[in-house]
Amino acid sequence: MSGLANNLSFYLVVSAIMFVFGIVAALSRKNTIGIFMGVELILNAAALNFVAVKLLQTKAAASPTQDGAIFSLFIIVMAAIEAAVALAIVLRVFGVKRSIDPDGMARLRG
Amino acid sequence: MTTNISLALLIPLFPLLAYFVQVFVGKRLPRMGDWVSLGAIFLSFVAASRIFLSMFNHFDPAWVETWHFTWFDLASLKTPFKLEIGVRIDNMSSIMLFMVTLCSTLIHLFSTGYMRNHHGEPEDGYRYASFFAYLSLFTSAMLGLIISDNLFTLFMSWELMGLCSYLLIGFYRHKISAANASLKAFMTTRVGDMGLFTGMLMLFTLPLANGQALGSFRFDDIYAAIQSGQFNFTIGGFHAAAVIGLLIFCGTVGKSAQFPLQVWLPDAMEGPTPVSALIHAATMVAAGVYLILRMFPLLEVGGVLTIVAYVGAFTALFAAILAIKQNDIKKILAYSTLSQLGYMVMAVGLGAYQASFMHLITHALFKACLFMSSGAVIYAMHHEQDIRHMGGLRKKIPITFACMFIATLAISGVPMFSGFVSKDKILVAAYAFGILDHSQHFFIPLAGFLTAGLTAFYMFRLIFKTFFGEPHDHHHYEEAHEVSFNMFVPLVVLAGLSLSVLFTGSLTGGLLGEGDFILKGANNWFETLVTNASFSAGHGEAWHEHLHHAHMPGMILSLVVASIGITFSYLVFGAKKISADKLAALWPSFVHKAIDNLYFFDWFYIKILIQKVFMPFSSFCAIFDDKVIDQGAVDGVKNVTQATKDVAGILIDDVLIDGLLVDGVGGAMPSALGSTLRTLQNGRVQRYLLVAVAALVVVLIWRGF
Amino acid sequence: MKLIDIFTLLIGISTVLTSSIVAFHPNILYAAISLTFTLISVAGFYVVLGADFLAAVQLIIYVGGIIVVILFAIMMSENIYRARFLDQARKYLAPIVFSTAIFWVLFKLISKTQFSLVADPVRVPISESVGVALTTLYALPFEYIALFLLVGLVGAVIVARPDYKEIHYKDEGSSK
Amino acid sequence: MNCVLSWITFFPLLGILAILFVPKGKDDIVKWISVGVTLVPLLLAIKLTTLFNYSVGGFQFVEKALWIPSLNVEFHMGIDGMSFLMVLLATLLSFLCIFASWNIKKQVKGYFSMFLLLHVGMLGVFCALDFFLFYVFWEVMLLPMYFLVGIWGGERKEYAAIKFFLYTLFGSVLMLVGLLALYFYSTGPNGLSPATFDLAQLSKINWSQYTLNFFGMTLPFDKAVWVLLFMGFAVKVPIVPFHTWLPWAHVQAPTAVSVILAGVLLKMGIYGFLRINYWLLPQATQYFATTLAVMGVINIVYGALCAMAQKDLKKLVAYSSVSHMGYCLLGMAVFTAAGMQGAILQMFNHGLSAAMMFMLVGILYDRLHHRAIVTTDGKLGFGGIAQKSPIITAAWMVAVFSSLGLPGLNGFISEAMVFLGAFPVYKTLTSVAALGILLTAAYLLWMVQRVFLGPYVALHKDESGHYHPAGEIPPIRWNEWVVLIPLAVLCLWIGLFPQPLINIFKVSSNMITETLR
Repeated sequence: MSGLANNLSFYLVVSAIMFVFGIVAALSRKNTIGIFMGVELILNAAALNFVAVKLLQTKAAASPTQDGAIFSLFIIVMAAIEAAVALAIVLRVFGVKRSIDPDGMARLRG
Repeated sequence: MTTNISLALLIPLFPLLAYFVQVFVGKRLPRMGDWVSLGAIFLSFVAASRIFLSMFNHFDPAWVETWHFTWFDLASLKTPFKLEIGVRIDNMSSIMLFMVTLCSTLIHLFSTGYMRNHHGEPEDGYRYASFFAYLSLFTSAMLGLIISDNLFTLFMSWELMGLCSYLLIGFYRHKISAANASLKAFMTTRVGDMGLFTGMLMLFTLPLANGQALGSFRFDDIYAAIQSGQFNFTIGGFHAAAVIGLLIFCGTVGKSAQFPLQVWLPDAMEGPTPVSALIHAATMVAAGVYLILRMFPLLEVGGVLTIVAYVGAFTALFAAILAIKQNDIKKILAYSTLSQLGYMVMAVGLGAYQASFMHLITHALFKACLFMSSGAVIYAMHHEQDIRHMGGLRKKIPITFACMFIATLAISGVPMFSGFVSKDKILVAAYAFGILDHSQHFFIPLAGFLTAGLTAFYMFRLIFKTFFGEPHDHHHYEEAHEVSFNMFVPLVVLAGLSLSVLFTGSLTGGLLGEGDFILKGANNWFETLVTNASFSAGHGEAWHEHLHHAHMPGMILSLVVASIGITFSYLVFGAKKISADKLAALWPSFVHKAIDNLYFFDWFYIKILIQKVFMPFSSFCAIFDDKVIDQGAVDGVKNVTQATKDVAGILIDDVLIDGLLVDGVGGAMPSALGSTLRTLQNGRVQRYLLVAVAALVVVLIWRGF
Repeated sequence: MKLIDIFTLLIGISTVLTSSIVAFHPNILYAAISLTFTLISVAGFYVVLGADFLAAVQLIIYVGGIIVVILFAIMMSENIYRARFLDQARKYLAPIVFSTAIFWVLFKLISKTQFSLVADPVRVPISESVGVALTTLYALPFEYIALFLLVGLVGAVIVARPDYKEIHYKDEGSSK
Repeated sequence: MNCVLSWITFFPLLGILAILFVPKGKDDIVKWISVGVTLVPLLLAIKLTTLFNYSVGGFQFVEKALWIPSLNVEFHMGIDGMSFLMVLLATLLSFLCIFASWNIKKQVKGYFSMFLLLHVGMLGVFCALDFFLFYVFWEVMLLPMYFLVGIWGGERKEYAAIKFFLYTLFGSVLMLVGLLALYFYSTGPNGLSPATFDLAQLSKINWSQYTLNFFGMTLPFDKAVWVLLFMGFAVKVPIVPFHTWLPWAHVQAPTAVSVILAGVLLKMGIYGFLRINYWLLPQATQYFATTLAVMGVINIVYGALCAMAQKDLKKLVAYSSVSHMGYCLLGMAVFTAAGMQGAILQMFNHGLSAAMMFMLVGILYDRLHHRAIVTTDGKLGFGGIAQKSPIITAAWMVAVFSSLGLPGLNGFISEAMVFLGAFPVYKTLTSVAALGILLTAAYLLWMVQRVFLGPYVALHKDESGHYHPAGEIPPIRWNEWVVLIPLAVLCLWIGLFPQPLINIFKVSSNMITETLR
């Protein structure tokens, strides 16, 4: 084991912590945007794992293409779409209800 | 199928057709279709007369024509089971058919007047049509009962009559009392019917002495089995025929309103008066007696005749006592009916089935006359039924008075009238049985003779209070007028039929010896024809011997008690030589209390048995069902599930049902979803996520991490 | 310990701290700003891991795009002058229990697994190889995600668009 | 006429498909489509009466195909006389119920789709000859029922629907265990290979040769499985301790669903007993016969007593169903020709009269918006209806008297048959059951007296739940006529000429009886 920067477990643990905080945020936030931010954390944790494994794990590193980076790229694009749509919905709901408490959206009619 | 059988099949069919016509198009026909019912029953009457004449042509006690077919057959190769039904015409049913169709025709005719108001318009619109529909259905059922050659169709007709009785008693349906009375009548008779039905089940299914079940309800098969001694086995230590016979007798007790199920008949007077005449005096209540006449051999073999006699005697005496204190004209007649039915049942119990049947017929005719006369009085008095408000009516409604007087003479047992002949035969039989033969049963003749005296007394009380003396209600009195043609013709016909000569062929009932029979070739035709050679001798040879000896003393005694009754009644109510109040004061107060409360039967049945025992028990069951089984056991289990709901409940309800089934199957109804599963599925995104995470944890841990 | 290791450690600490603020800070605005730093930290990780192109994308799209959109959303949906950004989460218990459980499971998993690590990882710029891969092997997914992005953006525009008809109708109704 | 049973069973699926494409708001089209797709199975079933061979006890119109090869599950359908009678009943009532639900306003498309799905489940249960298929149909039926009660029901529909669901699920799960036990043991020593769900093959195995070990106890296999299956069917019948879902479901369900529930679904329990328990496990059936008879008598008397105390009209009718199903149990527990056929005929008859009664309760409810014989504040909720609506009253009378066994109407025939069959075997029990006749008359006529007779005091319940005196009661509408007339005519027809109907199931019923005797 040569140094922290080359220690895969470190990255994995940090991303696990991010993931867990993301879950906590998504589950406990009273604000829809808060939930959304939690989801962003979860996505970033996953993306980080991809890149770390690609660089440091033997079999993954042997692959000629940059798979980890491409998957992370896709995740970022997904996150961008999600952000656009989710925040549009949030604004729309707020316009109707003057609140973005997710429990207030339990009713499906406007 | 002989002519008579075809005719017999037609007889109940005509009124049945009339029923359907009346039900569906009755109110659209001219005159609300009363002529349909009347015409139908008249056709039946014609057919019945044809059979009646054919009976005279045969003039053979053993004359019988039967025809039957298999109604339904459930048999497989190994287990035979079929139900045969059919028609049986013999002397008894011919006479009965004639009587019922005649009475029914006259009562239909009477109803065309009675059920209209004084301007000749039908009362209460279409109800007039329904009235005739029910009458037709009733007549059809009664006639079906008479021609039945088996207990099964007899029972069916029996129940149908119960239905018609129910509908007709409750005919004035805006009255609570009428509704109560109809329910009471149906339920009380149904109690008896349960016994009858159980008896029928035993008769049909129990293995007889030869090890085979009878497997038939036909009278012929039953008689054959009785004669070959197949009923000589025991049920629970008792003679089989006795058990079955008594159970069947339960049916009679209910239908003919015998002690202790007599409570319904007086209340049944809530119905229109023609109904009281037809159903609750002339025909339906007599059907109970007809049943035990049919099943007489079974009762005889079982040796339960004495019990039957006691039930009849009790009913006769105690109903007569009740009749004395009544003031409602119809109630008096109702108790008198009870009492006379008691006579008939008593006569069957004494083995004098001919006398019983004869009394059935004569009673039907004169009681129909009495009821319709009372109906005419009520109609004339603008629906006033209390005899204390009447008086002096003989001048206003002379024809009605004459008819009612004749019928009263008949019921009181005055010679020359039909009641004398039939009642005399019963009393003679009672005398022979209770005094000469078995002196320990002295109660039966005692009750019989006492009742005869009381009958004369209360019937003449009715006559005196209604038709003689001063009018008590001048307003009604002035308005009273003789009823119309279609209402008094039936009275006249029935009054004419109350003459004894028609039944005995003799003006004096053979009192002066064989020579005075005026209808040649028909000497004492009734008893001759009804006597059934296959019925054995009631209470044995000695009894027959005694019967002969009893003839003269019995007749004299009955004449004496009747004249005492009439005289006494005249003194009290006619001439007013004796004060009725003082007479009443002679009796201790508990007697009055008992009579006023109808011997506490109604109190016991309704206040104790139903309200204190039965209804609380039923409520207990319902509460038990709701609180213990439903909420305790079932919801208790559900509460356990509730406790684990956060994990498992949500998982099943939200994820499985909601996600898979509903979204999968019923995607077309999102808002419906919301309302159904609101309690389970709250629409909270975070909760879904929580469940997903929880599931992930569970899965991971379960996989061994 | 080399410089890069210290750098990595610092980024790690920063990530954990800022993401914990995202999860727990009652003020949603602070959480959003903290999320910015988390995302910058993740970009730092990408740099450490030699994914230069990805780090750039992370900074441009996430920090430059998404975070700005989030902040806008917060500003527009909450009344800024009344400082109602407070977001006290009500139910921490179940989320924390489950999250801890998951973390524990993940940690056990990571610590127990024997990774076969590359002895000397080569950190070379990846932009070129990513570009080649996206136009050759991953061409179809790339097109697909592009289409997806387009649809998502158009959808977002439609959803967020104010309903003029409704407003017009309402005005008519109130004027009566 | 190939695959006629499949046509009868699955034809309504076409209706569901068609309904999905009906544009919103065209409710009448949805209703007429439903009428059409239920009429076709009815006509097919009636056509079958001419093709059916009445002298054969075995299965006819058999369809057989391998469905799931890996489990040896077959798509095996066929009818004998008994199931044919049930097919007739179910197709008839489904057809009539479309008219009974004519004034459904809410979610019309969803309602009728669910109803047609229910039809598929019911008919499938009566036609299936493969236990797995039977079970699948059994469960298919559960789902639409749950929604029909839960969405279109009354005030406490969710509670009723959940109760129904949990009860039935409880029964089904036990049944599933029994089903699997039979499946896995069917390969046992001198059994079949491979394991099968085919009822005909399962019935050939002598199940009493196996034993089960259950927590150290050694249980006879057939009796244990009998009890498991019994629980599944007992919930549906319902037999007394498992019956409390029924009043709830009935009271909360919309009219047509109550009609189907009473008319067909309850019969499926009895049908299940006869088809599965009696056929596969005859020795266990004989062993439990007395238990079954005792339960039947308890059902009769207890149901009647509970009905007596009910203050809700529909609950009263629901408990009367519990009571009437007792006659079926008593009749089939005795293994005599009359008893068994009486039980089967009683199923049909109760299907008619209960359907009619629930329809009539619905008719009153539509007009007065409540069902309380006695309201919560102790007043009569109805009273003297006969004066205002003689036609409704007349229809009630037919239903009531058919139900209480008045001769000339259908109920009497089957009850008399049951009693005639049961009396030689269980004398005391049958005599106690005869009390039921009395009690039935008592509660029904008492109800008639309070609701229809006496002075006119009928109340109307408004939206806010307050009662106030009702004015005129609207006359019967055409769709209600369509439901009532066929039922009334059939009641009368069976009461007078039962033999044609008896012929349908006579031979197959006697076959069941003779294997058990």
